[in-house]
Amino acid sequence: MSQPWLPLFILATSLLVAPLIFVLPERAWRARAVVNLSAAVLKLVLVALLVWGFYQGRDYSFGFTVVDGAAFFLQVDALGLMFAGLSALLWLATTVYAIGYLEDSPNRKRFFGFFSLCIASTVGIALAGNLFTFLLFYELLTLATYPLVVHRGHDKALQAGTIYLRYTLSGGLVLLLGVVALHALVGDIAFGQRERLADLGPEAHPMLTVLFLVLLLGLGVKAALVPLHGWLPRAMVAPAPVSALLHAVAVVKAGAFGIVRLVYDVYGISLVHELGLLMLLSVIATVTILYGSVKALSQQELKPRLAYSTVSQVSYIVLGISLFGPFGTIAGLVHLMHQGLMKVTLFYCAGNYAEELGIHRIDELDGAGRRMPMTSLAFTVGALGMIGLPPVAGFITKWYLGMGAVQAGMSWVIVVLMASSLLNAAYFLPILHRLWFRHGPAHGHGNWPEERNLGRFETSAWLLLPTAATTLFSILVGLLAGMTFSPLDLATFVATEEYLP
Amino acid sequence: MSLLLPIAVLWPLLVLLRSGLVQAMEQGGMRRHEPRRELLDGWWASAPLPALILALWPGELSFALESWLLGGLWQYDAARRPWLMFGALLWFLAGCYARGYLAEEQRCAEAGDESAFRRLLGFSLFWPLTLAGNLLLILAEDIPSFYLGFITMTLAAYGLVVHTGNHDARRGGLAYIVMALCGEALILGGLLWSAGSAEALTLSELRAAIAEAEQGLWMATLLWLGFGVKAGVIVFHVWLPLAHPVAPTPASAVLSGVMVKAGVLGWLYTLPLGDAEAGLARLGEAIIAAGLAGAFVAALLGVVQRHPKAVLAYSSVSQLGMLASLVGVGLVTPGLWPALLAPVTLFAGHHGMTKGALFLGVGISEHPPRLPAWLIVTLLALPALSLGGALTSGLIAKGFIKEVLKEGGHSTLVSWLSVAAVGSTLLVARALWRQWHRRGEPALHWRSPMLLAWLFAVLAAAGVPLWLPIGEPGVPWPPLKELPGLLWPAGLGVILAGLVLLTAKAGKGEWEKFSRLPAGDLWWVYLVLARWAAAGLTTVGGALQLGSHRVRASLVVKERRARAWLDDLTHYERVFTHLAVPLMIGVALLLLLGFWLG
Amino acid sequence: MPPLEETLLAAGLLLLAALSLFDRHLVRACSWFVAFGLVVTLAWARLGLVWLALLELVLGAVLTGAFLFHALGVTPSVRRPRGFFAHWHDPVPLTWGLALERLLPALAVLAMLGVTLAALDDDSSGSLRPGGLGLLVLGLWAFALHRHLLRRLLAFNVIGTGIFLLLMSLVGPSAMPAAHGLVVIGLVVALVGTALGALLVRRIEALEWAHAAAPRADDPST
Amino acid sequence: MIERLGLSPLTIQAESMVAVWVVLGLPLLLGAVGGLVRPARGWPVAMAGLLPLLALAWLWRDVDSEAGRSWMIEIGSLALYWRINGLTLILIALTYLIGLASALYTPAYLREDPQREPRGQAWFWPLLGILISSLSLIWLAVDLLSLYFGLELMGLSAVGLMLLTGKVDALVAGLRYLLLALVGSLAFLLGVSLLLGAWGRLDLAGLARAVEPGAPLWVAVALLSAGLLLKAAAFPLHAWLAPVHASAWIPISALHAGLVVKASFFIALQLWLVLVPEATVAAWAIGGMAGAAVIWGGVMAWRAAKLKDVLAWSTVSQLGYLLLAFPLLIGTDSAVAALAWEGTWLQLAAHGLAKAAMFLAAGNLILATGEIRVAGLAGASRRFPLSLLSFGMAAISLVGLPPSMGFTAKWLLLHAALTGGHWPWLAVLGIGTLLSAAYVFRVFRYSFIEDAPEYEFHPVPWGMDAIALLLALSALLLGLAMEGPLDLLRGAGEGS
Repeated sequence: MSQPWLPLFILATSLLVAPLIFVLPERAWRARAVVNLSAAVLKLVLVALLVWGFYQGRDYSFGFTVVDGAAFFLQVDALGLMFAGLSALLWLATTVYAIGYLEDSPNRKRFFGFFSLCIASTVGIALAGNLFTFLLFYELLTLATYPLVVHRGHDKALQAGTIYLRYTLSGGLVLLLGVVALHALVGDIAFGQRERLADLGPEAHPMLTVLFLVLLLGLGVKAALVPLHGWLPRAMVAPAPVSALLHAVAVVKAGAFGIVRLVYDVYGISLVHELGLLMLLSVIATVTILYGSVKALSQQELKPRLAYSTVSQVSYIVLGISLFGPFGTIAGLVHLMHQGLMKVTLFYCAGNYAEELGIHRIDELDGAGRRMPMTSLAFTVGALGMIGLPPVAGFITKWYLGMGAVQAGMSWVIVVLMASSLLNAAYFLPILHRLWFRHGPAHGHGNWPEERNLGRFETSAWLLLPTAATTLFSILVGLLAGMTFSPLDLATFVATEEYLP
Repeated sequence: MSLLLPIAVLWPLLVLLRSGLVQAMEQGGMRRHEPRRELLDGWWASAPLPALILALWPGELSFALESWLLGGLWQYDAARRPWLMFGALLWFLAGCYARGYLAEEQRCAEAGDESAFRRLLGFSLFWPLTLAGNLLLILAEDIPSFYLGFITMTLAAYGLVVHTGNHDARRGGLAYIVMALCGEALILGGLLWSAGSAEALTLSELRAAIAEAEQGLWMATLLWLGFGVKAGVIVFHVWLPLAHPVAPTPASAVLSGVMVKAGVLGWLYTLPLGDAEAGLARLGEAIIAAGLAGAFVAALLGVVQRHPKAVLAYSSVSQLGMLASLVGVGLVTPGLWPALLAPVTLFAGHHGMTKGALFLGVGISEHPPRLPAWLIVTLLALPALSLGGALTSGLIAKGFIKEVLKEGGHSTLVSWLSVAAVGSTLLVARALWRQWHRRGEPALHWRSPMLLAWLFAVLAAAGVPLWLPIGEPGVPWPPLKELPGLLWPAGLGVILAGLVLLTAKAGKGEWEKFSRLPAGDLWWVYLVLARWAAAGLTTVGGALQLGSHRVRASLVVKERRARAWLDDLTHYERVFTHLAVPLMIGVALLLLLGFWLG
Repeated sequence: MPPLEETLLAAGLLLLAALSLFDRHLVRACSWFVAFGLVVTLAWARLGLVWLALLELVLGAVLTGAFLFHALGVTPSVRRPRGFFAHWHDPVPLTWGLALERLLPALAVLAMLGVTLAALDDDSSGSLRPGGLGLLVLGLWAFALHRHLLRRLLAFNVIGTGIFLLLMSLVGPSAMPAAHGLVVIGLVVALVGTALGALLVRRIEALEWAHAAAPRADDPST
Repeated sequence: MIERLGLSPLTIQAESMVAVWVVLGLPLLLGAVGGLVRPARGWPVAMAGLLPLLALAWLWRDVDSEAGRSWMIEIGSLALYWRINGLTLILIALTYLIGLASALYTPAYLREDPQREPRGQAWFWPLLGILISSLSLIWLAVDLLSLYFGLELMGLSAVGLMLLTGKVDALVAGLRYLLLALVGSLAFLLGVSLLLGAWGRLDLAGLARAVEPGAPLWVAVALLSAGLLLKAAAFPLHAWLAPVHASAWIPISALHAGLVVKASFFIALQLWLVLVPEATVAAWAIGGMAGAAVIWGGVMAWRAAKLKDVLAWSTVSQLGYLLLAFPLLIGTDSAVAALAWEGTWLQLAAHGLAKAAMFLAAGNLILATGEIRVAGLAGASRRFPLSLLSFGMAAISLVGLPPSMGFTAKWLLLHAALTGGHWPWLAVLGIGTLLSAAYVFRVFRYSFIEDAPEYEFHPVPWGMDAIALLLALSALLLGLAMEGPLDLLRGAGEGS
């Protein structure tokens, strides 16, 4: 039985909230907060309902023809569900965070409006059932994030916004060309109809290879694959919640998710393997991982360091899917969730430091663990997770990546993992050392750059609560990875579906 | 009863949580005017007690947890029992000792000294965390839990090493953490590779996997090196002499007594020792060679150290080198391993307890109790001689090992080990000598927990063969006729030490020249290399940065030029305005041409 | 061999058109244009297209002429133009090189039409067709050459007339109603266009005048 | 694709004739009434505007039942040929929509405009009526005489509307426009004359049967096309466009950019499909012009300093997309042509709606800030979010980002180009997208500046914003709901 309305409702919760927010006056922050939060909670509930229904074996799909040969098609599968769940969860957390973060700052209406649109597009990307629909929301995401990136409105932000657009619009164009070409070749392919391309036979392989590269180029911009990553560190000028969302779910992840879709649901992993493109993917991912880490090491400011860390980490997903075998798949998919949780935590923390103490540079963090223990603890958890240490979520990824690498016969990937772990440690542990073991203003040496006492606790509760929640989640999904409904479980489910048809 | 397993691991964490909460309440509440609560109270010291109780449990336990990581499986069996027992015991003793050792800081903290309070708080939090990690790694059977325990212990111990926060402590901490992380990376690589090759989730599967895998040699090498960092294999040993002297004495004791044993435990857990199919004999030979080299080199380096704890650290390196060579035997002669496991365990337990007692003794010699000096010296010398293999547990352990090795046909190794024992004796003699030099004024009350813990440790160390449950056949007492063979290295060591002492007395200045060698030997080489590498990287990075800046700048210039060019181009718009009609006719002609062409 | 009067008519048309397009004196040029319109009327009448002749007389000659003179600001009482038409000559100096260059498009159109007419290959013997072609070329040349708005309007009218003549010479009797319709619409459009242009020219001139006069007003010395 | 134009067979049905006359005449009538009454408020206009919409609905109901029809009207010995089909209906509906929006916008605009010209108001309404009627006639007519009449009427009324501001630069630009429009009509007339002379008929269906390739046909079509392209502001004949828009009234600019230039394009495309359906090389030549238009227009829009100039140049650029219809429709196989056919009309509608919305939104911004430069928009996003939002949504369609109509149109065009293997047009579409993004986001970039000096500003009435917003929304959201109208386009010729 097909129930088309639930995915539509889920899309609508954030899509329709945007005009509502635009209509509310700028000063009605209370009403806006209520609207935002209730929509976010509603979406989470609906997604939970969807997950439940999906496990019951219900089929949710919705579609109509837009033009001949291209349909708007929403469909729910395990992979999309994972991504939708992540975005719904993080939307709630980030909304709470943003309400606290943007207190008393101008243009909040605009911010929250586009913020909702941004999430709507992300959920759309998650639920998209074919490449056309995916493209639709993918481009919408670019548009919705631009006002968020330039939100501050100063020169640097505008510059970053311009660069962001240059990259993403060009990428979107390339993607559009690729998708159109695919349509011209075989028509509309719903995600999961892998046999369509495989049936074309070997004479179509050169064409398919070219198309794959074109599509990869288009998606790689958002996924920040080196050398298409230039926009990401610059986009750091955006407010912290935006960076958090941008890095954790929205933009970067949309690109990675697109690559996952491309490899598994459009081409099918066996076809990609047959075309010999997995090696290329893994090499790109490796270069990105190492380059991102090295660049992160040379950053002196907190957010750019985190940004380069994202460049590096998102490629774990690509690396995972490039390892031919169920473990690699699981690694890639599960990292989609894990990286989101951990990175969002780190960005929340960076935002907390900036808001409460005015800290932007790493060397200003000396002794901040004393002043802001909760935040610093959260940061520690996130950082350890990024290095890939148990029990934080990152370990699970690394474990499966390693297993997948061996399974795929690419043992050299393990060396990459080791190097990446060391590099991650090299740029995160000094921060932790500064936080906890150095003496700073909290010990009576010097002053914080710009201290504001935002709340009864170490900082405003609006900021602290989401941080704590995502921290807890990042630990729990790692520690209790074996539980049903955990990301690992979902990823395993997807992978087994993929490999045992 | 299998709940005892999680309780043993979780109890330290609960203790940690309690300390954290107490601290948070003190910070949050407006209770600053009241005296601070005691941080290292009885509850805190009780952290290893459940583990100790578990170690006394006679049966075997297993505890599975589906949803834990990738499927948790914790086991408590005969092989783990001795490790858990001496580990938990030493942790407990060191904990009690710490309450006395840090009493001064405690007083300062209660009086309102912020920095003392911070240090103490850190100690009170990192101690149980390290303990929990240590216990978990002993009890874990699934690889993720094992790795979790190992990494938790490693990272948390950093907090213990840098406790004092001074320059030396930071340097020691740096050496510790850098080496530890290199080790972690190697371990991770080895674990992933070997586990991936057979989709293994438990340690026993892992061993089987390595034995079967084609590249088993490389996996085993990675793992051996990775754990070797912790176990102080020569070349990787540099952190020990740097970290031990700066850590608080109880922390040094557990570091050297238990935590470095985690490396040995790692070898035992992951290497396919005793598996005839494994074909890792060449690795085994390399291990034996490296172990013996470590034993000798560390002895040579150690005797010229000045800080007693540094000397003891080198002694640990030396002893662990011997232990490593025994592990190597397990790979070279797999058939011998079942027999060798018991003496190895005994040796590890003996070394753990004895080294613990020795380290605790350093604190005692710095703050001697009000007891007769001869008694203290005797008590200090007892574990020292034991370590040299002359008395009690050391004698028995060495005898046991020799017996097994001789039966297995490794007489050469026995001789080498005996020679190495001379070095060990020299080292402990040097340590005692340095302790004597640095002895403090007797002040400690004889009922202080510090003293009691030490006394208990000394006694327990002496009696390790009596209580350590190493397995069924039990510890064979060396027959009397073997005694000379066993005792000569210690005797030779003592004599040599005496000679050196006399020489030193004769010409003081000459001796000092030798003592210039700083602790951590190779570390300084590494540091220089690292500096060079860093400088090189910085240069390269700077050049790249400059290059990319240049490229970017030139791109910006080009873009500006392009824009200017475009702006210029807009002037041509006038042409279109003026020539509209001719252009129209031109278009018509063009189209006509097109039609004509087809 | 076309009848003599028709040839004369065509030649007169061409001559008048050339005069109205290239006379340097604007009022005179407009006058020549009115004369040109009258001759066109004659031509239509000669072809037996009485209605067309009448329309041409009213629209093409009288009203268009009136608008042109209005644009110049010339009325029966005021004989000299004012404002920026006070200088009588074309603002852009004419040189032979420029003139030849601007002749090229006109010649291109001529060539195109020549090819077409040759291909159509009907036995038209009237001199209207060469006359029309000539007017077309003259008008196009003038249009490309002149920058002066009024002259361009004149040129436009001449081209239009040329096209009408050409059209009438081309169509057979069956298509005559449609051709009539086209010409009538074309005439009206030409008139409206001229009228709009003339009014615009006047308006622009008035505004420019006011604009130029404004700063002068507050300076008493000039 | 010629069958989709619905040229034949001839059917005569009286009742739909009435509806057609009502649709054609009502705007004229309302325009005359408007000229007399000169409404100062929006609501009477809205009430009156309902009437033509009702008439259109009537016509739609009459025609929708079948694929389309065409018929002959005899006036004396003159025979005129008209037709109605899905395409015509969509275009008339578009005309009415944009016309109505402009009409609704005008009273408020004139109230707000500080430099209004009271004399102009009286002329606005009749001219608007004439313009809309003539446009409807152009969509309907399939003989060259009616088309000539409609074209001239439209051109002259458009010139008249453009001149209403009465400012010097407007007049100068208008005069140039007038002259070029007249020259364009002359070229058109010359071409028509040649056709008439050669084959003696003007109805397209008849011509389609009668014509044979050769110099007369080619010269005639070349002249016709040149004249029409001049009127359609196709590169390199676009020079008159930007100056005209720079000083015209905003609603008139909206109407002009949205509809008027497209009428010439429509006629040209129709003629090509009928007369020279296989002229590939010439079509590629137009494709080359299209590419140049896209690039030149985009670059000029990007570098333009004034907001209105940006929009005007973007019209030049977007017309380039439309011109791609020639190479994609002329002489291509049926699969490519089918896609390009839909893409072209969708692009026409998308650009019409989006550009009209953009002009209206830009007008709001200009009125509110009193600044005509793009740089004057600094900080506008905080002060006039609604206007900027309308502008933005329309801009999305212009750039061709989803889910707008522009995207759907671009999708179809790209699909057509790829299916046919026409790589150059892919490049044109790609470059056009990037350039349009560049000039659109340049405007946004300014609007997001936070530390801008506070200009004097007064917000415009909400009604003006609402009109722009509705148009923009339709451009943005209809992109996904295009299957119905496209079906109408497809079904247009299947009756034959």
